Amino acid sequence: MNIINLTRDYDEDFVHRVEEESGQNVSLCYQCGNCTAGCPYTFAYDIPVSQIMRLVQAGQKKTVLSSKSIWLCATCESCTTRCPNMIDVACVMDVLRHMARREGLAAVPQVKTFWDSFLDSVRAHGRVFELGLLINYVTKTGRFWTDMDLGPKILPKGKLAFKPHDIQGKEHVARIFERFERESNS
Amino acid sequence: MPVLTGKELRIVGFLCNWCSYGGADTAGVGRFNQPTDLRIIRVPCSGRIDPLFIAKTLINGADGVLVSGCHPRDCHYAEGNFYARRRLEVLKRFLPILGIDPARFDYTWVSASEGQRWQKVVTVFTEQIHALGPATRHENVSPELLAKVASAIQGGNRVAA
Amino acid sequence: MSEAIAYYPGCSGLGTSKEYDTSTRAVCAALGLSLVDIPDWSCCGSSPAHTKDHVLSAALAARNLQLVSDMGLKAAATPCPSCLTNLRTANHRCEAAPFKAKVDKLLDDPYAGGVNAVSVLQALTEMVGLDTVKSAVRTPLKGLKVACYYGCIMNRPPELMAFDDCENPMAMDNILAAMGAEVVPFPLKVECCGASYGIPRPDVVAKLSGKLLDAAVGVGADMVAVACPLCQMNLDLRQGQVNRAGGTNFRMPVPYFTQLMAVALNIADEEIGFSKLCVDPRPVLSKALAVAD
Amino acid sequence: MSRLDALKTRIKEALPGLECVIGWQKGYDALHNTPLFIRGEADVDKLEWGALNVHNPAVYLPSFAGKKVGVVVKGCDSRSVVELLQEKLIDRDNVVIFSAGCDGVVDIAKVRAKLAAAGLSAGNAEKVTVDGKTVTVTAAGKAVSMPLAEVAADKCLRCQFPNAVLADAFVGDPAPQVQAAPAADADLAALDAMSVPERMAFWRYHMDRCIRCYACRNACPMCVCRDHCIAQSREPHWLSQEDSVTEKLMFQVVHAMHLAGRCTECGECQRACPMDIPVLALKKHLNRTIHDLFNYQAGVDVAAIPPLLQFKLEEDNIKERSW
Amino acid sequence: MRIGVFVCHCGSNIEGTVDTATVAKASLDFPEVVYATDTMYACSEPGQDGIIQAIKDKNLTGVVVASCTPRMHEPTFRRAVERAGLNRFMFEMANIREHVSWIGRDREANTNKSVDLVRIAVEKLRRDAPLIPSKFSVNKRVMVIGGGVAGIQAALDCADGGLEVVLVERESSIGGKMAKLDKTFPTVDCSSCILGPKMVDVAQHPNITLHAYSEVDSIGGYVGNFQVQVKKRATYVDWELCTGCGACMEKCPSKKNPDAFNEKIGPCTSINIPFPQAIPKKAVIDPTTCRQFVKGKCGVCAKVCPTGAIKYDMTDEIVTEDVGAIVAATGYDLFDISKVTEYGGGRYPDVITGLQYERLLSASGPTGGHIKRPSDGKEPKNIVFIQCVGSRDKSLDRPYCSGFCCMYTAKQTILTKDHIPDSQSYVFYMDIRSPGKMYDEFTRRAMEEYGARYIRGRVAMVYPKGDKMIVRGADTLAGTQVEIEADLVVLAAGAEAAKGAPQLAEKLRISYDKYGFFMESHPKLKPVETNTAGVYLAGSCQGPKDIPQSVGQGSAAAAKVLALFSKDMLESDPQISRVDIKRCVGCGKCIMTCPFKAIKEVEFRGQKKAEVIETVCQGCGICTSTCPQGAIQLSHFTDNQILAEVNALCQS
Repeated sequence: MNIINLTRDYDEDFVHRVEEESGQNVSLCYQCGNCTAGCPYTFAYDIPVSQIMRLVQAGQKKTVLSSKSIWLCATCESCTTRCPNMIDVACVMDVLRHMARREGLAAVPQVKTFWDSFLDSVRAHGRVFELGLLINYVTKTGRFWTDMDLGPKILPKGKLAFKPHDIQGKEHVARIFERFERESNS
Repeated sequence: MPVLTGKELRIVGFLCNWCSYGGADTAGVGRFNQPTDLRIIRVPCSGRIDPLFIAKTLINGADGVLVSGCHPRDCHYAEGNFYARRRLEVLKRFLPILGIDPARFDYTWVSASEGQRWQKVVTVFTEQIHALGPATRHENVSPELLAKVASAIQGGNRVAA
Repeated sequence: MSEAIAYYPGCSGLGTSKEYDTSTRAVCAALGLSLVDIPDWSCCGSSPAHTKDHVLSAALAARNLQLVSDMGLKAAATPCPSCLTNLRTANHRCEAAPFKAKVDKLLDDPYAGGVNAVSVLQALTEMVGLDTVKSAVRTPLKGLKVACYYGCIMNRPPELMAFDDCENPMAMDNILAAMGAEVVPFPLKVECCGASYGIPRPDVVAKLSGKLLDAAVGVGADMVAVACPLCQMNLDLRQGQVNRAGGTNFRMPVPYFTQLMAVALNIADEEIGFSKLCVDPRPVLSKALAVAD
Repeated sequence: MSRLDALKTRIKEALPGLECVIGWQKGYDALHNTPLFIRGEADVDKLEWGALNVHNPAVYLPSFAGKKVGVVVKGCDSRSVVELLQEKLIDRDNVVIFSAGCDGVVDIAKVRAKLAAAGLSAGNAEKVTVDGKTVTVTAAGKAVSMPLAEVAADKCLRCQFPNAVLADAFVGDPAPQVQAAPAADADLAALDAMSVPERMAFWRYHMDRCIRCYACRNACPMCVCRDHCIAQSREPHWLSQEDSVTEKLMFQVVHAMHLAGRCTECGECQRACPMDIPVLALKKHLNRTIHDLFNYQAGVDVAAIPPLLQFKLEEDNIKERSW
Repeated sequence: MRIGVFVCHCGSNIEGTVDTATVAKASLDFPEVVYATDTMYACSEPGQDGIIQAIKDKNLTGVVVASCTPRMHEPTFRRAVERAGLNRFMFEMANIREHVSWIGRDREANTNKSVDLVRIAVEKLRRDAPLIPSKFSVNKRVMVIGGGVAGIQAALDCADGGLEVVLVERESSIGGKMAKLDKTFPTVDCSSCILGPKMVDVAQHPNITLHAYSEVDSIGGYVGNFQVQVKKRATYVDWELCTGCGACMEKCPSKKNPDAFNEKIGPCTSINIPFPQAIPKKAVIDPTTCRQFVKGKCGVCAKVCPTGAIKYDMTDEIVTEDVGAIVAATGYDLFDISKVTEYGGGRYPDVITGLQYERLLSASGPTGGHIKRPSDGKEPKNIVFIQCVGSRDKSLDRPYCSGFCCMYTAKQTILTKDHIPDSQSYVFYMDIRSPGKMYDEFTRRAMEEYGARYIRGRVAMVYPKGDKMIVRGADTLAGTQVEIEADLVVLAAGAEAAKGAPQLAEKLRISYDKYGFFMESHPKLKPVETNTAGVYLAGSCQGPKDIPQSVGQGSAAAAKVLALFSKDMLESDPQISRVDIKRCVGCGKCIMTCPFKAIKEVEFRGQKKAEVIETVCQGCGICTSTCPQGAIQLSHFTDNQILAEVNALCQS
């Protein structure tokens, strides 16, 4: 295990950024563990959410932003709902993902790819084109076996469209993304 | 030397002994930092505060007046703050007709246990007074404004009689 | 009887949750709740948007809220909890002027604000009411044991969603009970099913959804009624994956609560859309109803 | 029988049991009526009734405390009597109230202006007759007629109480209510239209003229402190003798606040002011506030408790600030 | 006047951020100040001696001390100036510690502000007048409100001290929460065995009058002379006749009512004596369930009662008790566990409170001392205890630590092992709070000797699966989620203020905090006094307390009452209102607004005037701000004094 030198490795700016972007006071956390106790994803996490909170308090930016956990949080709000100190933990997790993206980190790349594919689909059509999204995801990740088993189940139901439902205002939606990129780069 | 020029404004507080003065003490015991402008006059009960004290303080040039008593129903004397609430509300609504910004006066309730609330009240109120800036006294109305209003009056304002 | 409300079906309503959309429309029409389609609505951004950026997420949602405002309506109903969360979050965050200014910068025209978003479940509860629902029943769901599963974000966090109890919600239970069904107390009503990790992490979904199906069997449910397209997909379409991963043998029908309502209201089969589900609820349903007779 | 004759009859009947009856008589010139203290039957015939009875005779009542007196009042004056009774400053058993319907009284300043417009001086007024809605003033041999509505006191234009709210002897037919009273008081509207700093300048402008004669206070029927007014006492010592706008305005604030919930807007303070300072506006403003907050109007109900001498656990209209 | 100003350093408490020497020097410029100095600790013996010496040496006639809050040391300094021969009211304080040095670090601003505060104190002092207290007699009876262990102790100590005591208890028996406990920590001795004798002493003490099943209706008067109206609720049983034989309970046909004494986990009859050791041991009928009341016919108890004590037509009765002091000992209530929906308390029968568990453990409880879970009566093997339910939780508006739950949970794990040797207890905790003699050792024993498994973390949810309760929590030390299949879940529900506590506080005219706990006069130095003279506190009504602390406070409150009653006459505070008869116009506005009826109308030379009743006036000053001509002035807070302060601030 690594020894953390708290005098040297405490990243004050990181703590402030997390607090500012999430609007949460992380020092309210007294490590009761209720978030971890309720989190359905704890089994899949590399660092349980209460320890993520602890590491944020401790200013351990690198450990936090390179964790898998922040990509596996589904924002199910169990932690936020039950926190005795009314910290919006799910929002903190969201903000950590934002920061990881900015740092170019994605410890569970296929999750990020799936989300990106989803947003690409929205950007292109104004709405999600479900089949297109899946194909895009498979192409990007090379995980061609994804949900192969489900094809025979769902295709006969006639629910999945083979063509996107483009909306008239899709240009507006695309402009939202363009402006967002411009704002984030400026 | 009293008001630190450029730093402080003259803010006068009237606090009841049992709740709010105690609340300010609690804030002190808790070392809850506050702006230094406020000067507190201790009275036994908010019901002792004749609204004319506040009017006089403001007319005589204070920049702000803050009154605080026990929460309604918690008055040490059972009813003082109920009378105070009516009288202070009437005064607050009276001030603007005299040419005094009603935001220069506020009244609230802080209990002896509410040190943090007191800190907040003082901080918010002091910031509010600083946002308004130093008060003008009737004596010191600018000649331009006086001339403007005087000519409006002489020009047939009915109130001039 | 009740005023009109804008209707936001959500992207899946055009695809994987078509039957949720058709049954919702049919049920609301039967109960006199007038749903008005939002012209040219776009995707709310769902989870992928908020995991990327909160302003982007709010802008994608706000475009739709503004469309509702343009219709002259004050509220929109959506069947999908994920859409609901995004629309409500956008509204909530836009109450802070600096945040709203950032959102407006991304939009063609600034969002006027003040459009409320509610779930179809909430609209049925508050705008139609249990009494009306009860009196409209034609075929009571007598003898049918249903576990009501609300999903993780329908009621959470309570400060934002402001509807029903966040730990033990009852709105769906009450409606299906009014329809004559026997609702069984389901302890994992708000536990997460695995959400959108079906594609990138099917193992996670298999474990979480497996737990839910196990609990539903444990409380003796004939079927699990759901209110979320993603939950439905994980529990129904992926039930095979769950069984394979956990060595189980679930065959649990997972209809939308609106489909069950539609049955009770004698709505036409094509609008109910049971055929679009993987585990067909009809055998269990007819058996239960027959026994009850 | 005219209202005046009817009043005289009733007063004559009651006079034997009374120390005095307060009313009005012809004054030092034709335009002014002045207070009359009827002590014997001979005095009764001096009584006047009509548009020149501008004074509020209620102001004299507390000085007769303990003695049984009569008072002749207009509708507005009667509210002062009610207020004095309510505050137990006079005893109901010791006061007999005579009244008749009132069609309004004149504002001498307005009459003066009308005469001036006709090239006449009010000082030369020889005769005044009021006939229904018309006032005719003869000055320097020339008669000038003017509609009462144009020279009536402002308060009469908005009068809610042309008939006494409380009377032992009300004679004649009641006077009609004022039709279509202006919604807002013009004095208040003018002040309302000003910015807060402009109002400060307004009072600075007016209070500069104050000579601290306290005529406003002395004319006020509700200023019952009399010799003990805190404006002039040392114990307590609220005001200094300094001739500053601050001190002069402070007195007006004292006066107004002491009248909060008690003032009936008889207007005597302003009428009495030799410097034409619009001091009534402060009281009107407070009355409006009291009405907004407590839905209360002074001088209409002897049994009411003034709003600042009572409270409710939950106030209906006070919304306290949250911090 | 010759005024001396003493500016206190308070060690570094004031001097650290206020230049006291400068403050003293500046004070010399104020009118009538002839002497000013700074001093290390004004309140210390040398500090007080310095003030006394200066009064004598400089012929001072008034003193200002600038130091801490007057709420702390005003009485101290008043006594000091009195020792030097001045009237104690020729003294003022400037609060430059709590209101200056402790709330900001800016030395220049603080020094400057301190000068201002001394200035207004001097201006006020210049208008002070000597005041002489008057004396009044004391009614040496005391009322204790609440018959839990704190109230019992206070009542017994007062009674043993020779005072007449009136003990008022809301329930039909005294004993409070302690009577419901099976054993007590850390000694594990039987609760009713140690409380029982004290309860009997109360019943038998010749000096104690007990009003059980009674509540305080209203309180008038003041220290030394309170009048308390006590409402004796209708019991429908004549207690003069009732022998407590229990024949009525045996025959009562309505047997399935939730038993309040057993925390509703067992049934009781409509006519009931709550427990065998009840004091008084008298029956009470619950009219909401009794068939005679609900259905209008039954009358079984009346038939079987051997003494004919049943009185269905009984009504509430008000008795008036005159007392000189009051001890409030109204205890606490438990946090409502059903508010924590995720634990299922109230929904799942096998999720219970710690106090309910005590009843399961108790031999006099509904299961006769055998631990049987409520749902199916089975003996549980795996028992999960969850700590901090309704404590240390901001989201539930209960941010405070209830203090005793850690200890009673440890005790319950030990008792569980004693009752069911093959059981396993699990305790979810956040921190173990066990400061107290033998307390921490006790919690260690629970783990080391009794094998209780302590898990550091909260529980997120409890839900049924089959006949088990699944408890899902976190082990934060291991950094994992954990699940336990429990047979019974015991929630350590936190303490909250007793129901009705704020309403009682209003009747007593004492303060209470935002949670409803009564406020002591000083958190450290006056823990059982209140800001209302003659009213004292004991036990958990002031904040959560365990048994030894409650008993200690009961004794402390009794000592305070005995000290108060050691004098035959009390001095009234002379800071009361006085009427200037020349200025009074007899309008009676002061009489109308006085909350204490302390002003009466008198005739003076044929004129109506107001007159203050000295011993009744409490010194609030509402009359002073009501009187338009300023004819009634509150001594020590006169218009002129406050105006002088205002003027000093506005002109400086």
